[in-house]
Amino acid sequence: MGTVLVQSDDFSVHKAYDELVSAYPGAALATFTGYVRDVGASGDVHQLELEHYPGMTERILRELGQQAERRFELRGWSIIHRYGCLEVNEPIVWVGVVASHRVAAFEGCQFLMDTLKTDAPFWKREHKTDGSAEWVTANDNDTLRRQRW
Amino acid sequence: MGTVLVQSDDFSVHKAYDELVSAYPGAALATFTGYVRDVGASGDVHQLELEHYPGMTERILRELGQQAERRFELRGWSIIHRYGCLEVNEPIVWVGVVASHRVAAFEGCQFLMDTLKTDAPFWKREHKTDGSAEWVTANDNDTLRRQRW
Amino acid sequence: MITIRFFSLIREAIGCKEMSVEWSEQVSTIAALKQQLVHHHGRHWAEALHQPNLVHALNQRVVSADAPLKEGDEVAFFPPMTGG
Amino acid sequence: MITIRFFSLIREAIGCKEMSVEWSEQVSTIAALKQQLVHHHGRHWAEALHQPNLVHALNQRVVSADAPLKEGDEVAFFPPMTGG
Repeated sequence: MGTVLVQSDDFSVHKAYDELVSAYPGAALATFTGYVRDVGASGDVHQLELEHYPGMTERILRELGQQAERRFELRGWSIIHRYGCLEVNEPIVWVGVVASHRVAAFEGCQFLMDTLKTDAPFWKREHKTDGSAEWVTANDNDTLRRQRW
Repeated sequence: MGTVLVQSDDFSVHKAYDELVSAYPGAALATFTGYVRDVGASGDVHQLELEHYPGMTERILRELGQQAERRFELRGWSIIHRYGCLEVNEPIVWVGVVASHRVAAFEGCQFLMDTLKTDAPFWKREHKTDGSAEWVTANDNDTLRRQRW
Repeated sequence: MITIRFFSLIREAIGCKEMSVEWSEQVSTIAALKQQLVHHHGRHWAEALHQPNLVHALNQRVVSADAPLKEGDEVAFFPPMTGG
Repeated sequence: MITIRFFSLIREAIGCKEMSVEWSEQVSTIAALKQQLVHHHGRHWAEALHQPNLVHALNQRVVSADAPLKEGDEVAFFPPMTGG
């Protein structure tokens, strides 16, 4: 069982974590949080803009979660991903995965991060300190990591 | 830079997380938490007892953290491991790892969990619901995972 | 009608976010729809829609260019995703 | 003096947590120390200390049985670790 949240508002990593733990106690829990970096693909970043495809995003994330659940025998999982304008140091994405054993928890969490990078319809644009903005281009390493699964 | 805590008291996963994030903002953060399961290696578990080798434990965990830091170019890491008598559903271990990119964060976190399992001098004894107690024996899979690194 | 949505770089290049076209035999696949859009609009559209790494979605699933279209479908064009 | 510590199953089997022995040429390696302990104590000690998967630590580092000992060293015997 899993939950997907796609939202522009900031979120509490702790609240998301507590919800997972209380639903699935006594297990192994792996999490990943990605934050906005001040140095992006194109240099100094002032703000990060995330465009998304409403509807498709939620559907893809839910499908990836269900795939992970079957494949790694997860007890529970949760994905939160933001869109809109994000400030440096704000969280972009949080993935939490609960399994009976640590290897499954780690693999489920990595699978979700690797697959959502290439499959969920989000597009990043970096707004730089000099006022210019640049779309981030897809990363070949991400594509390769996606293919491993 | 990392921190090691070896203690019998319960701890706050959120406090540990917040300390890492505030020290190393704008990055990728992977965490793992292991909880006491109600079904252990030998059946129904009532309590988990963890014996450790004071001094050696802290030293080994610090060395593993420093190895992970160099090998995966981590920005920061934190390991908390408990000893003594733990109740079902209580956290045993927490590892948090901060890196510039997600792959390094995941690998650093997994490296620490895989290596501390086999290298840090802790021994688990499961106290069962029927009043008996049994030492947990080392797991061959854990040894194999240790050797991958 | 077929609803067409454009995202990110593609949306910017053609200056359009969403449009509709009548379904007909001439737009019975995504590739055919692309041809018609390029034919009706200008050079910017050709450049944007002929990018080798263009991704096509049909009813919110990524598909290949030969995917058949029917009345009421939603099509989207966008560059490779960069979330996470 | 050499301090010797026992943990977990080993501690339980021999009923001893910590002890000290005088350093001498007869206990100049961990293997020799083990022999002496078995010699001075009984069957329980022999069974515990001759386990094939016994781990030896010297001054809080895991070492092999041929590690040399010197005055003031701390030696520990225990089964494979099961933390995490």
